Amino acid sequence: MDITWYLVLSAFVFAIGAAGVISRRNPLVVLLCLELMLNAGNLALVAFSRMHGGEAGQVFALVVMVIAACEVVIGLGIIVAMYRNRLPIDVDEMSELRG
Amino acid sequence: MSATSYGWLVLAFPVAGMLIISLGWRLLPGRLPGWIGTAAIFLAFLASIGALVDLLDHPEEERQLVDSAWTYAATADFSADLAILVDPLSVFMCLVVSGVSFLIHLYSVAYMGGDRGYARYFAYLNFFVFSMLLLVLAANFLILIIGWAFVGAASYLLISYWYQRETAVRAGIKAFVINVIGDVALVVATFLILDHVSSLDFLTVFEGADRAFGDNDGTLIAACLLLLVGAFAKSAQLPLHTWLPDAMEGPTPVSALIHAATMVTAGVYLIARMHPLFELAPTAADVGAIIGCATLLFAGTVALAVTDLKRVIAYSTISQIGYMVMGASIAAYGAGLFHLMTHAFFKALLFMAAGSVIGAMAGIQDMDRMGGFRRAMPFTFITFTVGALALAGFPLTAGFFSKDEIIAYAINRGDWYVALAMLGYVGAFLTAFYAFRMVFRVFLGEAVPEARELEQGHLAHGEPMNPMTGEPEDTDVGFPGPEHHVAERAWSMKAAMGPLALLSIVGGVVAIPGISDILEKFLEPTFEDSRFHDTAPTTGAEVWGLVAGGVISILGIGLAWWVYVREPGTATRLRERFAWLHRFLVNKWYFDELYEAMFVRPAATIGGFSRRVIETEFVQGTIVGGATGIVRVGTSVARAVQTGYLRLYALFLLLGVAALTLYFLITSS
Amino acid sequence: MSTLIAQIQAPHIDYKELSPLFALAGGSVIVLMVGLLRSRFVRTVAVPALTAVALFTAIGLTIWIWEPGNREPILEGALGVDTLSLGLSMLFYVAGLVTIVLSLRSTAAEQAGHGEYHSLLLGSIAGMVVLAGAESLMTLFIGFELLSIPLYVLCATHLHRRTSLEAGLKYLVVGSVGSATLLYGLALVYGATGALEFSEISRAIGTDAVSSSDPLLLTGIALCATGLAFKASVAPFHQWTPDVYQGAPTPITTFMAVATKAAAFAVFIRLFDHAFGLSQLDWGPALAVLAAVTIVIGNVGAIPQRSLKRMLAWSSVAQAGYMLAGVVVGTELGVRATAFYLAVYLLMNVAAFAVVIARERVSEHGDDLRSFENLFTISPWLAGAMTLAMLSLAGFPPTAGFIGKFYLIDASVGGDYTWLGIAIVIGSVISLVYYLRVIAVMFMGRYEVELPTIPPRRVRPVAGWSPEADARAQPEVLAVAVLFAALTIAVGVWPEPLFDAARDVSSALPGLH
Amino acid sequence: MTIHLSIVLFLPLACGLVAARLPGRAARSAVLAGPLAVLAYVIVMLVDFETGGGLQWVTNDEWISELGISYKLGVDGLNLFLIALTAIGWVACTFVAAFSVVDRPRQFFFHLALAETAVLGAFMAQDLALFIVFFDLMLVPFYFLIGGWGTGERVRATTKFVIYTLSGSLLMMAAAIALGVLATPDGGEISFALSDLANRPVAAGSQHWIVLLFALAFFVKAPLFPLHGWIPETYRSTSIPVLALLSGVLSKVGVYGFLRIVLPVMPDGAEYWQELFIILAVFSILYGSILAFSQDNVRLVLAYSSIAQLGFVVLGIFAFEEKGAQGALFQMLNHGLVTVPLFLILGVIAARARGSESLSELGGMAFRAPVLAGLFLVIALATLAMPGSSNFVGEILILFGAFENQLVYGLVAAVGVVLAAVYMIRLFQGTMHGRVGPAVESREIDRVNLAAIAPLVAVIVALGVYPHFVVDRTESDTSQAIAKTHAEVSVIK
Repeated sequence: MDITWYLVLSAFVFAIGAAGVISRRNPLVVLLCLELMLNAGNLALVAFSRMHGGEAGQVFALVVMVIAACEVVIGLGIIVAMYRNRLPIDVDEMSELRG
Repeated sequence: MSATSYGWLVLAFPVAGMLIISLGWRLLPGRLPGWIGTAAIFLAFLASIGALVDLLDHPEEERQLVDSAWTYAATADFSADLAILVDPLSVFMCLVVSGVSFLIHLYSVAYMGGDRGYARYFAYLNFFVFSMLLLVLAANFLILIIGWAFVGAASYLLISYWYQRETAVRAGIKAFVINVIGDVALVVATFLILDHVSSLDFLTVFEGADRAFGDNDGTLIAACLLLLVGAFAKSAQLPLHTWLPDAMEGPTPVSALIHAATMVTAGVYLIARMHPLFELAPTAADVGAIIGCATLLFAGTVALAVTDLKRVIAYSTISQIGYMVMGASIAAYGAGLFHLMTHAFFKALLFMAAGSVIGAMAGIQDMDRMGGFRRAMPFTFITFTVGALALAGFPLTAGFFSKDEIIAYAINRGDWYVALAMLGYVGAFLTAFYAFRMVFRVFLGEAVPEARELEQGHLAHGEPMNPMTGEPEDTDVGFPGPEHHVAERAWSMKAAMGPLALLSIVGGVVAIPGISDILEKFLEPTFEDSRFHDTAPTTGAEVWGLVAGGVISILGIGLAWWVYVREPGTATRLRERFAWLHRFLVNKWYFDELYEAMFVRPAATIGGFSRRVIETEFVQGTIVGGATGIVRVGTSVARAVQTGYLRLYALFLLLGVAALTLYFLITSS
Repeated sequence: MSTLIAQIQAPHIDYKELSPLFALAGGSVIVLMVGLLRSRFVRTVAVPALTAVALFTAIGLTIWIWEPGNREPILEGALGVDTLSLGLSMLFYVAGLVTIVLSLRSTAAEQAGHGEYHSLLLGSIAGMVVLAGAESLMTLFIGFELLSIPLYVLCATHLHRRTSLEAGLKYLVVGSVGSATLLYGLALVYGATGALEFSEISRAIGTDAVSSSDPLLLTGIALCATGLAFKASVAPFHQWTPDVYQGAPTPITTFMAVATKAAAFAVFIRLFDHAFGLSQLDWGPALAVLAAVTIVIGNVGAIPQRSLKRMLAWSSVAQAGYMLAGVVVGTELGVRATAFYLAVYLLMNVAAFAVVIARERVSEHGDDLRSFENLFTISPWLAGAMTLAMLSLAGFPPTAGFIGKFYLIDASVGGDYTWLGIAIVIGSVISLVYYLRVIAVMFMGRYEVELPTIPPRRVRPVAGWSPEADARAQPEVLAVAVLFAALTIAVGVWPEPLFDAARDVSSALPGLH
Repeated sequence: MTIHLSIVLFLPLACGLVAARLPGRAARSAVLAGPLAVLAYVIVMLVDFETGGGLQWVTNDEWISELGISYKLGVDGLNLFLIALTAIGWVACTFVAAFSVVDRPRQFFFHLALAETAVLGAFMAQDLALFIVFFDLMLVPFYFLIGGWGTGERVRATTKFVIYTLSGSLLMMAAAIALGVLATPDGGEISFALSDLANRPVAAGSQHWIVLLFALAFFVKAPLFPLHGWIPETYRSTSIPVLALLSGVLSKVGVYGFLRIVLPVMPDGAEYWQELFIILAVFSILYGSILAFSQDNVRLVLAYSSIAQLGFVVLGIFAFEEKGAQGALFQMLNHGLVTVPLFLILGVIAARARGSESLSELGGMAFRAPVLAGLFLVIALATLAMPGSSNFVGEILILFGAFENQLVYGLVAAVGVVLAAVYMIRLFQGTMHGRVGPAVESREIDRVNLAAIAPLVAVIVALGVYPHFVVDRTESDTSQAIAKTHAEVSVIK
């Protein structure tokens, strides 16, 4: 079966994630979208490793999952810290630094 | 001691005087600076005599001695030494210059007494004499130009000697700038000559000239015309004459020395010195002759109308120099230089006498305010009259012989030069008329209050004021200072004027047609290479010329007598009758106005334009402003994008990605 | 069963070469543990000391294993060590040490807990080392994230300052987008070449299988470039830089400014001049354009800034542009120049940031330009250090900055990118506006800045500010500032040693012409 | 005796550093020690100088082998007198500054000393890169000197000055590097030593733009129209001693670069731009002069006059003719020698006019200050290239050189001589002559300034009497410098 469809799918996922990051104001949702983008990468990796044969790509994908998890954790941590400081949970409110 | 070492001495003494006076000005008491200056010039005069004597020992053909002190500047084909050329011409000039200068120094000792800048005055004066002597002794173009510019500077300094008078300051800058124009012309001429003859030394150039240039060669004509420009700037010939009348702002002795006797005749000297070149470029020489002639007529007419005593004499100077230039240009070198000498005598005399009168008038120079000084100041009257006679060319005075010899030459040259001669006679008539216009208006007629006071034996002390504008001035601005002097009361002034009066009468003996030709003979070595020996008029012709000239001058004097003594009202009636002409002449043919409109105002306008438009709009606006403007725009863009919204950041990031990817794909396919 | 075990043969591991990494990892863990102890002494003295020890060990080990020439693998197909990675790791270590010193009195470390703070720092450094030594796309990504994730946290360690959290969040989100892009790019490259190891990739490119202008490959390269450009804050992926630099605690900003950039360029060099070396003709022009754009944007962006940290952030963007030029030309000279400039860049920025820290802790205006007014009269040494830093950044002789720029221009001209050299020059000219302004403020008293600026914000003093506290209260910061300023001069006058180092570094990439 | 240029070069800096540590009185003497020692050294050089001996007292060490930059110093006819000028100028100005009240004196004198080292370095450097190093280094002390001790809009002015100059010199740096790279033969070691570059010709095509960038830097420094935008503000707000050096000495570094670097190394490029540069020069002469006599502020009169003067220098250089180049080099010296005292005198005048520097408020000073007037007069006459001054020799040589192949441009330039007379006399009269100005309370010149200015005037006069002293020593090297350029005769002539 042709690799192209996998790629198209992963590209779609990537795009959806990107769109989410751009359009959503809630940091939690933004984090989810980031996950989507990373996973798009994973999908591509797996697909390619399947195409080329050999497991390197799949191993890579596993590693990425771990890393993605770390990122989310950090993200959540920061969100919690914001919450503790009674800061609005809204990415657009966090725009004091500019210019 | 050789002639050249005398030559160096001639230069050394004035320099020494200048340095002593200018460096020790605080220490020297009273009139000591004056005496030092006078002594220095007297020594220079003696040295010139020494040079003369030594030169006469040499055989005729070896009377052109060059001596060089050190290399002044030498690179590539440009090489000039600090060298002097001692030959009859230069010695003759040295004698005239140092001699007259000495007398004028003597005069100044008393005349300037009591002026605040006494020491400064004599330092300048010595500096001037030095420069003038350097000019006449120079052995190459570079040194000539240096002397040339130095006399210009000296004249500038002395014109605005009373530097707190606005008029004096303006006159100074005018004179200076016109002189610089002359200098530049000389520089360019020098280049053209150097370029072809590849030497700056006079003798070498004169040697090589005819080989380097064809007859009437274009370049040579250009060079000679440029030399003429230089000469005219110095000698106040048309159209560069406007500075000389204003130069009367200077102290009267200065007018006598620089603006009558010596500096202004430098142009004549230059033409005489460069005669080998001019003879190769007759066209240029003719231009010189014509302009000289035009000038003498123009100045003569103006002198008829002007009422400021010093300015009348100034215009007569311009006119007389016209004669000399004409003479030198038509190869009448001897005659021209002869007139130069006699003119130095009587014109200096006239100025000194005028100075004495002005002293009596407490600084007033307007002839309309003068009259009847005959009895009050007999000595001044006599000397002034003598000067006037000589100026008018009254038979047997010095001026009589010199002027008419020039005209005789012109007649003898034939064809259109005769026209010049005729115009010369017209000028002579005018000269005679305005010369005695002065005499009659100042000394005869109704005695003015100042004159009567002086007869009572005390000198007038009017409110010190600017003789030109008539606005009052504080006394230390300039003449008349706290005290001022008349010849009758100051022996040194008498001592200076006496000899000059004598010379004005008998000065002609050095060249009386058929009787004596001392001058001709003496100058021979310099001009032996001249092509125009055959054009020299015969004695008979000269005698006829003299007769004609004598008649004309007597007629002129007679007319003046008729107008100003016999029928006093005539002048006013004529003025009313020919008001337009009078206005034209009084305004000196509107030359100043013309230049104002042609050069001064345009320059100012351009300056203003550049300052306001080019400088602000282009240099600051376009270049600087443009650059900063671009940066400003960039800045505001960068900041506008930097909104602080991370969603936008993400957006831009992804857009960047898209763009980059697209670029890659496009280039790859 | 036994056959099964026999089939798995562990990859060859060279522990000697790996030792610096161990030092860092171990140090990180130990520090974290020690940090748990309650005693104040332990937290404020022992922890930093231990961190420093770890770093010094790493440095020592690095020197021990330093040898020019081509690389030998540590971990088969995952990690390699060569002078490029080692040389740049040195920069990371130094940056780390500096950060420790600068953080001694910082409230950030207080609030986050010294243990965590320092161990995160070490972790991030370890990430950089991995990144610099990465042999394959996978390790590259691991290093990339290992370097980033601790930094996300460190940015936000000023738990009670809104801007700090904001910086953290922004960095996290935008950073993750960057990493995702990078990942996707890596995936595509993998897809195009079928290999993860750089050596195989470079071998694959150009063979008939994969043409050097294969769209898939190029898209991958583009995406990788984006990811790295993001870390190196190359325009148009720079936008996070000013905000994060300004929001983060200044010691961390210092660390990010010098170390992160170095790491990013390490991998830039590795990936583009080694792995994708053969398709340089394709990506060269694109990156060149990026470099030029970066230079311009960075410089014009810095002009209106009143906050020194922000200004330095923008300037760091510009500097990234300069260094990118060295990468673009893809010559050995270019690599050398870039490496050299990275070192110089560290010196100048550390000096500058140290002064900023010294000021912001005592002045009520924080890092605003105002708190530098007449600094020379208040503390000549600080002013002197700042002046040298600014002059060096602006590229005046006889500072290191001048030599660095000279070197870069030399490289770009030599690599037929003369116009890029001109771009560097023009950028430097623009940069004078803001660098000189700082000097003017310090020496020539207050005056109004001409270009449009953001209205000055009244920042709450970062550390416990009291009127009587002043610059001399923090000798270690002063020392760092003066030391590094002095070094800029020293290198400027006698750059030979650094040149030798740079030559070694470039010798790691024998493929280059 | 052997002369170690490095000593001459770094002596001032050393003294400056020492002075920065000493207490007041001692500091002053230490400050003066540097320039004086340099001056002494320079006098020895002048005596020792072997005419036509090419480079002398050469120091040549490796500096940055990696970049092919060598630490090579040397003196020949081209820079001998510029070094002398630097020494003299610095002595005079440091002297005046040392005896006047300066706030933060140590800092001030340190920068002054650093500046001298930088300028000397720029003149001595025989390696292109080294030249650029010193060329840029000059800006640092002057940035502080103008910004820290100036008046009025000083910071704005100094920033503008530095940015203007550096934008020029950085482009020059790029060009220089390009030159070095292109000149390096395949497999050869890159080198910026001028002697090497001169023997490694670069393709004419690349010479064109390289020369253009060099010219940009030099013209900004000189300055020439239209790159003089920094002039007005800088001149207005710089303190007098600094300004004297800025205008008298620094402005020469650029044009010197033409003779030292551009003409010998890139003759084709120079020829390519000859026409344009000559036109620029001539225009600058006229433009500068015209602006000079339409200014009211005395400083600006001098500012624009120096534009005109340097126009002459450039004209002389690009005439590609021995006399011209010779005159240009001589004129650099002369202009420096008159400009320094002119500005010092300007300072004296301002001190007697309650700081006013506008001609409309000045005047009539000669009345109470004849000595001041006398000195000013001599300098003014020298400035307008009065025959008998060395300026005249320089100018006439330039003009002759120009006439040789570019007659028309030469003639236009000659007009500038007349204009010079106008603005200098106007300046002299406006301050010294006429009615006593409203702002003036005239006093005689003070001892310090007299001690600084009188020797300079003496030098001016001496050179006027015996200019061959300079011409003789510079001749051979100047003709060397332009030897490679063949001036093609312009159509008019």
